[in-house]
Amino acid sequence: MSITANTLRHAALRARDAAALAQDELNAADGRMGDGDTGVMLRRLFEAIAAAIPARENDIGLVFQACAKACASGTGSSLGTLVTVAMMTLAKATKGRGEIGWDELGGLLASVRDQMMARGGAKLGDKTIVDIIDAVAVAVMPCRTREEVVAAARKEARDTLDAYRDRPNKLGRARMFGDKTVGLDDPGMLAFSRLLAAVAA
Amino acid sequence: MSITANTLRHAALRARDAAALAQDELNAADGRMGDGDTGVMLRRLFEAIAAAIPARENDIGLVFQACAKACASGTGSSLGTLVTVAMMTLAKATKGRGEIGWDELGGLLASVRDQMMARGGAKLGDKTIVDIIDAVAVAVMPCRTREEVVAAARKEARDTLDAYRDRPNKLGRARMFGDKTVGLDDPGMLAFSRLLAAVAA
Amino acid sequence: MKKLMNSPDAFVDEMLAGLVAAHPSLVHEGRVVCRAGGARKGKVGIVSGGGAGHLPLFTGYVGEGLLDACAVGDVFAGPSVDSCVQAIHTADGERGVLRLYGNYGGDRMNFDLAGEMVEMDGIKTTTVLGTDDIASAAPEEGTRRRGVAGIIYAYKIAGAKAETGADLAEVTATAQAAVDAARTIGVALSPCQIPGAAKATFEIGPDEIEMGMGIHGEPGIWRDKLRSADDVADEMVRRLLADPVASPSGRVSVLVNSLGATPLEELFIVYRRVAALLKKEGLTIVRPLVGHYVTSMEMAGLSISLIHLDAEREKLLAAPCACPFWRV
Amino acid sequence: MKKLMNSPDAFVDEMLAGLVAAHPSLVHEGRVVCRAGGARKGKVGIVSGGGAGHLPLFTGYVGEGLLDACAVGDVFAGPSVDSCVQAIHTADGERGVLRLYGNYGGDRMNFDLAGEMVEMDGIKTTTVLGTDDIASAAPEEGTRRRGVAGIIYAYKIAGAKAETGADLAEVTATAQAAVDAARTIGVALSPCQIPGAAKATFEIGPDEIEMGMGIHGEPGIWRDKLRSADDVADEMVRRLLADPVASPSGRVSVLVNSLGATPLEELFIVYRRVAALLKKEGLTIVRPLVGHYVTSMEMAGLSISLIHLDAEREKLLAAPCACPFWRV
Ligand SMILES: Nc1ncnc2c1ncn2[C@@H]1O[C@H](COP(=O)(O)OP(=O)(O)O)[C@@H](O)[C@H]1O
Ligand SMILES: Nc1ncnc2c1ncn2[C@@H]1O[C@H](COP(=O)(O)OP(=O)(O)O)[C@@H](O)[C@H]1O
Ligand SMILES: [Mg+2]
Ligand SMILES: [Mg+2]
Ligand SMILES: [Mg+2]
Ligand SMILES: [Mg+2]
Repeated sequence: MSITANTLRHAALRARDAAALAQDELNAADGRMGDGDTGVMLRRLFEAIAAAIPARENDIGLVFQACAKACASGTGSSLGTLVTVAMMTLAKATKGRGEIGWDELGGLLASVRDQMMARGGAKLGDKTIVDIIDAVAVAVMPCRTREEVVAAARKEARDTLDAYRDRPNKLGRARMFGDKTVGLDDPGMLAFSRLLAAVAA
Repeated sequence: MSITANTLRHAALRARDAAALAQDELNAADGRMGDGDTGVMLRRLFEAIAAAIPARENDIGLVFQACAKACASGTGSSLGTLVTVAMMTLAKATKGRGEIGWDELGGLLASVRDQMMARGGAKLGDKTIVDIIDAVAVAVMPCRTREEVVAAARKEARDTLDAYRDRPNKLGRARMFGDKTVGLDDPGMLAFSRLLAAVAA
Repeated sequence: MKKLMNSPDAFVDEMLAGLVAAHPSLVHEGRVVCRAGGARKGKVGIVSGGGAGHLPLFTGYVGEGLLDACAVGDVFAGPSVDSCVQAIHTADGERGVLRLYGNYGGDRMNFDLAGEMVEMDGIKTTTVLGTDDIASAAPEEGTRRRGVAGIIYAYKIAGAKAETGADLAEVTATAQAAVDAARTIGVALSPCQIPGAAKATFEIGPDEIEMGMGIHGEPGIWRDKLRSADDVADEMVRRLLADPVASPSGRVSVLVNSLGATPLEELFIVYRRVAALLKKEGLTIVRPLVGHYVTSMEMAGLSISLIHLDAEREKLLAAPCACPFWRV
Repeated sequence: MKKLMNSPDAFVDEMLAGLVAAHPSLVHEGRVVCRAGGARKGKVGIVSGGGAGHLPLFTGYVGEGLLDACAVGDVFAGPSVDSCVQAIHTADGERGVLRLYGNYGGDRMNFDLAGEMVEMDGIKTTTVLGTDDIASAAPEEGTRRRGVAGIIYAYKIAGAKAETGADLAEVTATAQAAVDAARTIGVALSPCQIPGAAKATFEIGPDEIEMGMGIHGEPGIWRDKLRSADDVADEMVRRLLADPVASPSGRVSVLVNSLGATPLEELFIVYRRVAALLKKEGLTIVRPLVGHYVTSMEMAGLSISLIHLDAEREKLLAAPCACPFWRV
């Protein structure tokens, strides 16, 4: 079985519910090193995405494009824009496709990572959402089936959170807090891991 | 012996020293019901008066006029302006005179009181400097000699302070404090009594 | 309340030095600020003044079509009689001088004394007192009301009238009518501090608002928990409209004014509601003003002023004027 | 930090509603504000934008001789990509659009994305980033510097250039040169609070000042006991003048800007000193600005901006312009 527009529809609903559940946790995480709005922003964003997904569209690229559109009008926060970038990247890469193999996911995530780095200027190791996407992209690269992808992605997300926890944030607002961010999860990374856990349940 | 320009010169020096000594006490009194500047204002004012008094002038009216001029440029505070009014009133009333009898002092103070009321709009009983001037004016009215004036004035000033202490201020900034001014001396009254005590020593 | 200053004693003089350095249209001598060109011969002069600490009031409104000169005192303390005399002399263009300032006891004493003094020099003067603060006394006691932000409408209207060549009596009547048609009410959220003072001008709880407080912290009508901007605006507008004026024309100008620390963002949130309320009452708003026009240094809060316009006032309000803080 | 508002979520939209209600020269659609007349055909458009909470920046500078449109986000959060797209479309007069805004990561991502999107619609765009905050990075890393108050000089100069009929490349070059010639440094005395946030944007002791802090509370160069206005001004001017510029002409404009709660009185006290210092350095000051130009809501503090002028910039600075908060 491969990824279709329907897979995306289901994933979007799960992501929406997960974002709502994680709102307070993410706000709190961002409050420790930023302006405390990651959770509320993400909840709103995924509500918009879930509402915008076309019910009958089969072209995966067009589905992602609808998601990108919803993001673009929904937020101006850094993470929100990075999600927009991700959606646009995926839209371009999958335009005209009715299905995608699970073995393509690693490559798609890698191009999301690259576009996010190009847009946002983050480097690997800055402790941002980019690092967790990079790690998961690399981890799922050899996977061929949904089961393999899910297992590898979930494990890698957890490991990456753990690995970065005791390193300082080096980008954006959080950078101002310097060594005070040691011991804390980056809110963007945490958000990705929560969404992933829901989508890959 | 009567009042001459020399009497005024000596009085001005004593008032200046008394104002300097009383500065902190008066600031504190004003601080309880106003903006805490009565003392500093009065010190500056009487420094200016003492400096402005002409050394060789015999015309009492012209001496007072020099005092009035010094006041007019020195301050814009309410009490400062009332002192200016007092000086102008005395200047007009004594113009051309080389000496004044001690028996005339009550009448002069009464006209100072009237002019202050006309200018400042205070009524008797409002607990302002006007009330203490009124009381002293009435008390010295029957006096004929310096000794009589000094004794009557000092006693009346003390009595008036005591009599008003437990009444509320009804004018100016202090009025805003309402019943909180009960138990406190009005800073203008207190200032007059301190200056009087020094001049009448 | 921290202040960027050098010393409390130098506060006012250094502020005036900076004001005229930044605005070459103004000059100052001691505590008097006037137009760089001096008085215009043949024009009725208009002077104002009062305590410092209310910028742009008073000195910021000296300029073409507005004031000729201002006398200022220390922060929140009246100008000296001499400064008042000097301001009147400076403003004198040989057609008389209107003294147009807020109704405060100390200022009145000083300007009155000054008026008598200059009369000896042959300068005719008149007085109009700003009395727009509806929270400071009942309508029946209108002449006891204090003057606050609404006075800038009187500056503008009387200033434009004087530029037309009107005589002293006409300018005075126009100014008085403007004051009579202006109403203001303020709310305070936090106090300010007089330079050098040991404490703030008043105390107010971290979640409190006071309706009707004056620009020096004079007590208002009530103090309570902070409410929504719309609720506050509603009550202020209701009070302003309930205050009787001689002959309302249905056309008004309105000024939403920051007392200092309250930012433009909040002024616009309030203005949005004020405009809607006035519209609902059938009133047309002409040339609204939103910003810092009459402040109390770093006090947080705002005032709303309303002036009812007849045809002449509306024309005079639209007449050209130029000062550092208001230009038409 | 009390706020007169109705709800944190409505803060920006209600503020924009009030802004355009008070200023008929502006209209808004969602989070985009533009000139009431719309884009002028044949003129290069200039758009700006960023997080709300800095009034008069950004939206207040839309008008003749200045900006064509602005996109704003929530308080201290960038505008959405859609708003950026919309602002560019609105500003498009068929000769291209300059995106002129402060150098902040989020804003850059959004405006860049928007630029690519409108290119598909055939609109040519360029970018100039405000990078005037000398406290935010060393001179060698000039392109990493944040944009603060000095950007209004770029608005004015690029805006005037666009009105001359210059093409996109020329307007862009002029804007870039203006940014390159502008330097700003700020000091903060008290924080502000984002509407709805649980606490202030930063903490600072009751007797402390921070040199070099950014307009969102970004950490500065040092924090210490409050000093005299002259000492503070001396250090700020020294730092501004020590920062190398390409070809100083000896003529500068200077902006002494309140970050919000700091009143005009203190700005003028500081300006007085700044003017004296610049004069002592042999510099001539042209068209100084003192007031609230770029704020952080109720933050206390001020910034000083300096722009070195060549003949063209001086002429463009003097060209007519009209927006609600700046008129020449
Ligand atoms: N330029 C960037 N590149 C990569 N990730 C970023 C960047 N800026 C922000 N992020 C991510 O976004 C998260 C913060 O998101 P959010 O709170 O929504 O943004 P904001 O800082 O605008 O309030 C950070 O934890 C980080 O993971
Ligand atoms: N209008 C007035 N009539 C009579 N006395 C007045 C008046 N205003 C003030 N005073 C007197 O002046 C005193 C306050 O003086 P001062 O502190 O110098 O004035 P300010 O209130 O301007 O700071 C009061 O205690 C009162 O006695
Ligand atoms: Mg955040
Ligand atoms: Mg006092
Ligand atoms: Mg006083
Ligand atoms: Mg944010």
